[in-house]
Amino acid sequence: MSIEELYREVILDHYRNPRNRGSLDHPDAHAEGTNPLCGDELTLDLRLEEDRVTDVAIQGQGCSISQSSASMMSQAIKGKSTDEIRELIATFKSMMDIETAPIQAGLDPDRPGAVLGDLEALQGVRKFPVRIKCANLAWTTLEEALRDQDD
Amino acid sequence: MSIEELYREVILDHYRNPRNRGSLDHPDAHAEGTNPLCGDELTLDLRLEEDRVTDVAIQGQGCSISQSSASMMSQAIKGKSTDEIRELIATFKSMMDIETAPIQAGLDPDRPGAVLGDLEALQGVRKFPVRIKCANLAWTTLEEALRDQDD
Amino acid sequence: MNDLSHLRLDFPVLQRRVHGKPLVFLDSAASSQKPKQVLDVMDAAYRTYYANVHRGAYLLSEESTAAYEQARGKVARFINAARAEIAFTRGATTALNTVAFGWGMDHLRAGDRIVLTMMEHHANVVPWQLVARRTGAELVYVPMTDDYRLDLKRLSELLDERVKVVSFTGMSNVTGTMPPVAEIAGLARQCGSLVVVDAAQLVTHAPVDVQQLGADFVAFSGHKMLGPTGIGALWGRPEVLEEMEPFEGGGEMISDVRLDGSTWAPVPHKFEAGTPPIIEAIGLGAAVDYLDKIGMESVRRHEMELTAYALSRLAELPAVRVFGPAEVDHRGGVISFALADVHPHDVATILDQDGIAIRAGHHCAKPLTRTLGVPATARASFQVYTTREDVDALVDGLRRVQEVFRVD
Amino acid sequence: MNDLSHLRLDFPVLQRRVHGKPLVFLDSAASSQKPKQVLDVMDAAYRTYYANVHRGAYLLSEESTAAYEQARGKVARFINAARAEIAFTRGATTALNTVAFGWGMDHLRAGDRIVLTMMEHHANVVPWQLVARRTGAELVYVPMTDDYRLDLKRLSELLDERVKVVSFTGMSNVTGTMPPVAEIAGLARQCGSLVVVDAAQLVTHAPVDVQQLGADFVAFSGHKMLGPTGIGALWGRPEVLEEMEPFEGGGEMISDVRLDGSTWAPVPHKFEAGTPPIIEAIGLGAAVDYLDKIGMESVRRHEMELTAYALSRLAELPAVRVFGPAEVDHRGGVISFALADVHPHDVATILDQDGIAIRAGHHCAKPLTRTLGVPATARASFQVYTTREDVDALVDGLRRVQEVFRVD
Ligand SMILES: Cc1ncc(COP(=O)(O)O)c(C=O)c1O
Ligand SMILES: Cc1ncc(COP(=O)(O)O)c(C=O)c1O
Repeated sequence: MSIEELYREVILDHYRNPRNRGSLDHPDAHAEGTNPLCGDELTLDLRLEEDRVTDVAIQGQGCSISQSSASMMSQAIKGKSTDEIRELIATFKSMMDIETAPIQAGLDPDRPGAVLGDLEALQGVRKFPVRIKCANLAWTTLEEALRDQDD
Repeated sequence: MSIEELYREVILDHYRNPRNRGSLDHPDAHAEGTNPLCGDELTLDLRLEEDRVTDVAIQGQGCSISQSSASMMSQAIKGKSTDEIRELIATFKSMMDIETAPIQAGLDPDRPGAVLGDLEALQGVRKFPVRIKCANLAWTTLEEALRDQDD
Repeated sequence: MNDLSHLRLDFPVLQRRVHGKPLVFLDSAASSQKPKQVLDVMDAAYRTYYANVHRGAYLLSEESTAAYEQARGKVARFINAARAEIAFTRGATTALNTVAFGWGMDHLRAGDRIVLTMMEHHANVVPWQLVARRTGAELVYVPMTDDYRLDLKRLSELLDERVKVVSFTGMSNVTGTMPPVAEIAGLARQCGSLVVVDAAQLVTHAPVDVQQLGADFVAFSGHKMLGPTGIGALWGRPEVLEEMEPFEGGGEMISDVRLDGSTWAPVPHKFEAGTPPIIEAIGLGAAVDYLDKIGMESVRRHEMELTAYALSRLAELPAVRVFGPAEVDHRGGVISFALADVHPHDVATILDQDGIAIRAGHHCAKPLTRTLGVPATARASFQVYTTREDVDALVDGLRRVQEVFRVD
Repeated sequence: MNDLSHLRLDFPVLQRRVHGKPLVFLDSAASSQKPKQVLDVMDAAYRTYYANVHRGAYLLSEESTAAYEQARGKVARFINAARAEIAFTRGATTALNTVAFGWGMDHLRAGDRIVLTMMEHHANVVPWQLVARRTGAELVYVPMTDDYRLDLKRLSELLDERVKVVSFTGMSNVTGTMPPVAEIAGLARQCGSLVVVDAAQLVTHAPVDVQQLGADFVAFSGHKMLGPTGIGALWGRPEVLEEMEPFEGGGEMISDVRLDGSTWAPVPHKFEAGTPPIIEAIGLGAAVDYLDKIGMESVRRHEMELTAYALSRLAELPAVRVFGPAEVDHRGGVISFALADVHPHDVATILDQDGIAIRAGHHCAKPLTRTLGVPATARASFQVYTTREDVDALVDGLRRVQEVFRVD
């Protein structure tokens, strides 16, 4: 297994040029996530209109995996309904599940799924189990934000 | 090495029939000793007249070694001057010193010393190093009582 | 007959000779011996993958962390708990101090009562005394009955709204008494008290299921259950662990440290300050595997049979007086006794010359020893590797003590 | 050149291959590897004479007790102290908590000041925060200078009669900084303050002589100095140990236990509640023997040479920025660094693929990491078994990181 499978071009790009960076005034949903063992931190603001994410802003610091995952996520959820987002979360999580991933969600490397797009670049993380929590940070924070919005 | 070398007749006799048992009213010197690791306890009262022990009383509980050592000590010091007692303490302690004992104080088993009398029955304790502190308890308490009297 | 004698070969130290005689080890309640299955796991861990746990960004640290956390899972399963409910500590003593200080300092005040029993080990007395002194709470001790059982009638009379803690041993390390833990826990919880079980002996002598005990905390040590020294565990009910303060501060137990204050890591890490006893936890996991393989039901059966046998053989010696319940279903394999007027230290010294290792003293339970009216007791205690032959050797040895001390 | 490379063969784990590559272990500051001389002593103890210590009235217990107490003597001699001045603890963290709680709770009050430094490990911050919260004392932190040294000028300005404790590390586990301990202790004692030295790193990287340090307490861990996990030590000035309260209550640390209170055993047993980490202490004794045989002067020389070499080799990579003093006589063999904009975790993961083990994170020193202005650092750290080849492998590995991340 070569290290380049983990650090793909698109990941480095999102790490160095994070999308949707910043914060929103009076966001409709907000959450903060940390990975206490690594120190990675993430703040997520969402603007929602009629149950659809119209804007998203992210702040934080951490490794290329956690930060690129957040950046790609921010792109993937913009414009989506919360139901679609929940589906996306499930698909992403099952991709990150070392046990079930390859056989689920059309994630067979030979049959790339349609849903995740760029995010599929994070597949390589599965081979580095301790880094999975880095890739997941943005997504657990997103779940938290959706719960925040429900309240 | 047989166990009978440790538990000699005279030791069992002093254990079962301890001499000078009890306490003195208004003793001139008093000390309490404990062996925290075993729980052995000893209380020693001395009556002194012109620097000479005229009466001694002992209370306590513990194993046959600590109690017989105390009983034999009480007999040995009665009537002796404090200087003689200090000498006796030194002789006893050197008998109990595993490193120096055999060559000191006339304690070569073939040349029994004159000073200790019955107390020489405790020589066997040397072969049971953990029990040496039992044999010594009465003597460290005695030293303590002499210091008490000095104050 | 539930024969475990084949296990003896797993314990290297049992091949030892003492004063020229084969070792008869009857001091397992103080600390058990370790099977090679445990020793080999620890040694191999140091030789092949040792590294500090957590935070590691390299393979050895991942492997160490996985082994450490797997051990936590094993210990949890052993008492039917969840992984996050187990905090590793240095031993039962530290676990009990963690509860007394971590819970007690914030929840006890003047007028509150802490109920202990007369048969507690110092580990379950002194921490409460220290906390009582700092908080003004009061200690109350439940007495024993004449047949060495816990006086449940007195206990229920004592239980009222002033009682904030009931902390008691699941099995006495002196009399072997096993009080009915679930029943006591039920009574105590009814009056709103916290329930703490000192399971240092219990956990290695009988099956323990925290779901059935009804306690809030259960404390035990690795070294008494075939595991290494330097490790123990505190099980806590999740809600209670959650709101309780940590006992020690340091690395690994924090979520954030700022100059003016800190926040805590999630349970159980909040209670594991600093580098934990890593290899010791892994060794304890191996000990649990070993006990699981025998089965704790089988361990208990073995001990009941052996204890019954020992009690009947000791009854052959009229000079021997046993301090403990006569019925083996109320007691474990720990037998304290007196032999005529011979002091326990003398008993132990004479037995030692025959290679027989027993303990003599107050067994870190001075209040109990005082109640028994003796300065000390002699104690023989059993483990999975103890056999009838060991008991026979003890009885022969005691006959020899009688000879030396001329006891009829 | 002070060549210690022959020692490598003593460390079984160094034969390990990782991801198909030979292991290059550069995380010794988190925990050191253990020589077979230490592992063999521990394993043999369990296999031939293990029993609980103290109170034993039989041969195995005598042998265990003797080995345990001999280990105390070895540790004492290692830092030029007396045997009774060493209390065994679970590690440096427990040792520091023992001081903070055991001494602090009775001696600190509102308005008092506890002086720490910005480069402390959480083990020397959090216990003081906990005690400050309970006593009302205030924490003050001495800053670092621009060249990663302790700001002694600020320190002496801070010292006044309000200062009751000065507690600081003898060697930073992040920057490697070694402040002048004796000088600081002298200043602090002049204003009547207690002086506590966190020697968790210092003790394994340089000779320590408590007679010259001028401290009241010195704390350290076994697992960082070639010894096992689960053990550490607290050295204390005898007068201070004498009057200080114990931290934990339990067996072995008492002189008497009555229902209404207890009295303490003599120092150091007062601080060793319950069954101690027996085999771990014996293992630490063996580790001290091993270090003594090399000689701590020689260890220090080896590390200075290796650190100088590593700093010069790292200087070949313009993208690498080292956080720590440049002069090796003010620092030990712990090198924290950043590589361009690559996050330390990514650095560690890429190095791990080449078998190179370094640590990435805040190293349990969040206040310090914040001061450095980075979320985390990468850290390579050395021990007696570390060689120039290890450093060369690190530099090659970092070149590979630059390739993967396209750093020029
Ligand atoms: C400077 C320093 N102090 C204290 C500690 C805490 O030591 P332990 O985790 O062994 O208790 C460490 C170890 O990480 C350290 O490096
Ligand atoms: C009933 C009981 N509780 C607590 C303890 C204390 O255990 P440790 O010394 O391992 O901390 C013991 C061990 O002697 C015990 O028998």
